[in-house]
Amino acid sequence: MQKIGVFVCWCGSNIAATVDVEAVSQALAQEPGVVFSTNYQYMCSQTGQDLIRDKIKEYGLTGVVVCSCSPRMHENTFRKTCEKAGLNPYMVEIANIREQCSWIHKDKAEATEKAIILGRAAIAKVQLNAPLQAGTSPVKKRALVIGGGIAGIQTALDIADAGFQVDIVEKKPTIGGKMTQIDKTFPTLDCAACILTPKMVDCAQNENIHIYAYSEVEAVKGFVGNFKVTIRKKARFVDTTKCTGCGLCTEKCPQKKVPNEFNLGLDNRRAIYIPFAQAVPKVATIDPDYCNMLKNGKCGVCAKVCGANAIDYKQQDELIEEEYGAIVAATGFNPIDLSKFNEFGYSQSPDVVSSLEFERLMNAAGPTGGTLLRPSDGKHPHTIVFVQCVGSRCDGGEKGKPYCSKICCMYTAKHAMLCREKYPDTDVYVFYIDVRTPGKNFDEFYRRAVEEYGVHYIKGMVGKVVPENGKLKVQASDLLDNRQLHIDADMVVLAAAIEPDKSARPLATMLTASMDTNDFFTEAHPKLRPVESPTAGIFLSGACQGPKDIPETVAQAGAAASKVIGLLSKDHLLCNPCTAQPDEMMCNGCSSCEKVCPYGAITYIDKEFRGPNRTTLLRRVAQVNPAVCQGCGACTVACMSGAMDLKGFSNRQIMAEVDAICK
Amino acid sequence: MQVNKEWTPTIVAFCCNWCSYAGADLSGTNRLQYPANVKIIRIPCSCRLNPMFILRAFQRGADGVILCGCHPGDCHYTTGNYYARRRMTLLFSMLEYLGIERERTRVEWVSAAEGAKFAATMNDFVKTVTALGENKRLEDLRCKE
Amino acid sequence: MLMDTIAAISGVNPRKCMRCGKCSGSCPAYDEMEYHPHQFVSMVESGRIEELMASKGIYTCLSCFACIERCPRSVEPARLIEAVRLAVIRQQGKNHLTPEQIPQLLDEDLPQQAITSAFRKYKR
Amino acid sequence: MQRVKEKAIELLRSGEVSRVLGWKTGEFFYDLTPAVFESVEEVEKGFVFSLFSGANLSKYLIAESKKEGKIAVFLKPCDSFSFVQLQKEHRIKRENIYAVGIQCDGMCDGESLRSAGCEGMTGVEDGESLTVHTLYGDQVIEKKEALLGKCQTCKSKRIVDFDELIGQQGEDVPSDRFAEVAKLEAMTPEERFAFWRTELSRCIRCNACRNVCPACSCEKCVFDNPVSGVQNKAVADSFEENMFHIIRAFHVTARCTDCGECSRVCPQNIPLHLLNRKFIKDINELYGDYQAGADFDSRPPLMDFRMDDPEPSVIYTRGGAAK
Repeated sequence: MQKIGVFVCWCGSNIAATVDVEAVSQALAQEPGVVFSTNYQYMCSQTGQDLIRDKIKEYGLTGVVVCSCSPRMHENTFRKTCEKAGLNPYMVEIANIREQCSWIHKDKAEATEKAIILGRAAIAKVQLNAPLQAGTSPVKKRALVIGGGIAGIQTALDIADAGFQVDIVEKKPTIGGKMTQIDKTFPTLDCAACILTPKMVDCAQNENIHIYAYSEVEAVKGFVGNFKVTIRKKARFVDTTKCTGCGLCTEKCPQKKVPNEFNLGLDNRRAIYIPFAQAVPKVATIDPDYCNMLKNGKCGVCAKVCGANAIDYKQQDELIEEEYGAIVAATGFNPIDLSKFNEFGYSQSPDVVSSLEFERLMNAAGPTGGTLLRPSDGKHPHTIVFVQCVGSRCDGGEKGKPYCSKICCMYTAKHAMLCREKYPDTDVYVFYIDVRTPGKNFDEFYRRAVEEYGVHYIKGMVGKVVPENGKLKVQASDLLDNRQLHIDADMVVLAAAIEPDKSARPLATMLTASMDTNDFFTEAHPKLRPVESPTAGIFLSGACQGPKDIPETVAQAGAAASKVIGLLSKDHLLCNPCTAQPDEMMCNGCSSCEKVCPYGAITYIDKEFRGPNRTTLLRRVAQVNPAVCQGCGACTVACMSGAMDLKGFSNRQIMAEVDAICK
Repeated sequence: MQVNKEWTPTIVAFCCNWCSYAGADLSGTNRLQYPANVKIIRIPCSCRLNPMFILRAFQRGADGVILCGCHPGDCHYTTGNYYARRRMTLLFSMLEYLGIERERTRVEWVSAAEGAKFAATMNDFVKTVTALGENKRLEDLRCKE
Repeated sequence: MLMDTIAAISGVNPRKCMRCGKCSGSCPAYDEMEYHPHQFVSMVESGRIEELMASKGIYTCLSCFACIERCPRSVEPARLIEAVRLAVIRQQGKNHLTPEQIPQLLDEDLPQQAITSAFRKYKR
Repeated sequence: MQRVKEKAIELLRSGEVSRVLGWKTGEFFYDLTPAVFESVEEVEKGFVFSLFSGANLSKYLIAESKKEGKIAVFLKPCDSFSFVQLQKEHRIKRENIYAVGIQCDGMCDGESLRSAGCEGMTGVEDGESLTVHTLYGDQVIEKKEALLGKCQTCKSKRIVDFDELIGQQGEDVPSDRFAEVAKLEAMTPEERFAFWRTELSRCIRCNACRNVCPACSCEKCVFDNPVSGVQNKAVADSFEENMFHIIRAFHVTARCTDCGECSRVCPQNIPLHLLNRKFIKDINELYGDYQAGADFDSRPPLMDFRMDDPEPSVIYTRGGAAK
């Protein structure tokens, strides 16, 4: 039997004016198990807390009920008070007689009666409370960043800067991501490579950062503080420790007809290649799909020319196991496939390009050396039509994405402005639905494109693009002029919607991190926890969480890093003690609980039990990892045998409250 | 039992800790009245509500049981209320099928900001249950003095 | 009331329109029209349906369905135009054309598109 | 029918299995009960597969498949759904089981024959209609009249999982199994309440429904567990009759394959399957068609959700739940 103390708070007149606190403390003194009951003006004051502490010692109380304001207000205060007096903090229950009683009722008799009932329910619950210990789990002081774009780079740099080890896993042969393909950045028009490549070099040189380029995450096990990750390091067929990145092999390789993905297939590369001059790590990679030596054993030119003897045609994929305390998803985005938008003629004419392809055509390191030339005939375009919102803001999955891709308005303004600046003889049209420019200096930038550079912004949409006699016949609407336009364009640039990288969905499954219907990672709270996944220890950086421009990505990357640093700076994690706990004797091993657990906290093991007649029985039983369980209780209801129960909110405790209230 | 006292129903309200319990607190902070026969039990999430608790409440003399949780999509535990929604829908449908008045059970989504909605919900629920009268079809006579 | 009728016949919701103008950009009969496809949607949405019903312009739509194909918001103006036409017919209480009459009306010069449209329209 | 027994002997003789789960005669020939046979002799002596082999054997595999050696089991189409559902719930060790699927045209019920006026039965011959031999001569009964309740609304002739098949693989068949539920739904709440009071008040808590149900196979039932808060072994009043059956039905929701065993074994003839079918009907209507045990990888509806699931208030407005 518990020895329970009841402490009724007046809260000045907040409670005492409508609830007869004396009557409440007297009535509750009669309850079974109650050995002491009193009331006081302000229980949360120092004197009030001292009172509780003294009585715990004086009466040897094993449970405390405080009838006061909402537990959301002072539950922690009173738990700490009791802990100081040597009582387990989870032996405290609060009866909410202010917010849910005195403040909502006027009739004193009624409110007093209700306060007594609420007190009784709390007492009934305390009777069944058990001391709970918040467990701890150690933290592996190493972070994993998945994705080596600007988001991953910034996150890794910030974590490394705080003195923690961090690994970057990047599936491409080099880190850098989409930003390496971009020419200039809005709204300042500074060169993307100029601001990004120093960061890439920093990553390579930072001794706290290890880059697994050309690698992918294969499996993730464990939980916050203790993830075990398997990384597949794909075979490059080049010994990265020997390769000096001289690039001789990439000049001598006879296989010249490989579409160059860095330039989005606008030109070709060799079968052995370094994606671009500033690649990090700067080592060559052999493309096994095109290499003659790997395909039919006939060539070997690269091995002959390599002075460092780095070529290794027998290299195999390598599996690396590593432990991490925190994982950051920074898997980024891709433009959507435009081939289904037949009306714009993307598949019919090489002169209809996506905005990212346009970036490459404008870039000094691109296929045209920075001179804007039409892909079809290499001539200068004189009329360029930009179409915004291609595949964004669509209704229904078939046609495109329901969301606004956010970055297109600004980069289209940038493209239009750069065109007019470099080639003042071009006519530039931008067809828009809305121009969205919320951001520092964004609207000013867009206005400059219109006012200073004379870009024709037309409110309306292109209906169709038909290639005809070397021109692109553009038919569009001008909604403000209420007319239909027919433009003979030389180039059409489509601002394709962006979508999360395809690798994000399988990764989310491995991480048990939730995703929305568009495959963007979900944040733990849309306002207050925007860089954390609901799954503890998983953080989000960059466009994998939603469309973002570079400054926002960098800001989020820094925020994610600071959350990781906060986690890694702890030696141990204190776990919520109100977690689910299965009774193994009753567990059916049916996996129902596992299916509803949002955190992947439940696993199964085959365990030996004593059977009848001195036999042993192997049974499949559930195990809850208390470091991962957040205590929602979904599993307790999914469990039909009642084997799964929630500490602190057990079936018996809740039923005891029900009984006390319904009596 | 007092003789002259008008009968009022006993209502048990299960509120999730993160949204609805906070919403109930807010209706208190704003001094929004609702009848004293509503008693709130705090559970971590709407998905913690076991159908057995509801039946137990009816057994012990409750006249109405209401579950309040975060709005779908806003669950603190991301998915709890989606499971609760299916469970309660099916359970209530079953009670209805057994001929137990469906108005005695209800689910309402109340966010931490919806103090007014909480009070209005409780007022309406008490009114509905009062009109139904005492719970006769799902009671345990031994539990009534 | 009229708006409900149009919604029921067309099965589309004009409120989903985000005024992108792709319908008017796609329309091959744009210059023949009194009201252009995007205006049509906005007029239905704002309840100016009588004006549309009174306009001869509603018959200039070829029912080529380019706007249906391309509308990113599933508003599909041609369905609304069709619905308004039907509303006119229902109001007058009789059909201008029965499917049986169509074969007699076919002649060599009739554009293929019109024939296809007629079949699409009356197949149900 | 003889092929089934032959198969049992063949499997034991070849050493493919060490035990066979089948049926044996009880007090009367129409009163078959599940049994485990450990030798050819035992099979030859006691194994029966007849028109009365209605019992679903899958549940016994929970214990039997964990024992040493392989066991053969005979599964009718409806039994195979339970068999798969139990595998989905990791309750049986598939590698210890040799499953023989047997096609079925419906099983008969001795009780039905008796109430059709057959006294002193000595045997039954299958055919277009049944020829019942009795001490007083032969009687001819339409097979339809003698079918078990669950067979009258057969939902599938498909054997979901098996190692070997006797007879043809079948397909899902159209069934009006929800008609009775719909009839109840169309009643007023008062009528429904009266109906269920009449039925459930007969419950004697013999736990036959629980013991036979393949879904009711908990290591320890909540009703037997003193810490569950709902422990109760005998019904004392109307509440507890309701409580037990509501909770039991809820616990098997979306796991019940509608094998109909609960109603078959109820000594008080309470139509318990109508509770389970109500849940199945609701799930089909609200969350899309779902058949427990029909496959290995679908997610049970109660362990799943859609963002746009109907709100619980749907039951106030839905057709069928007429006031």
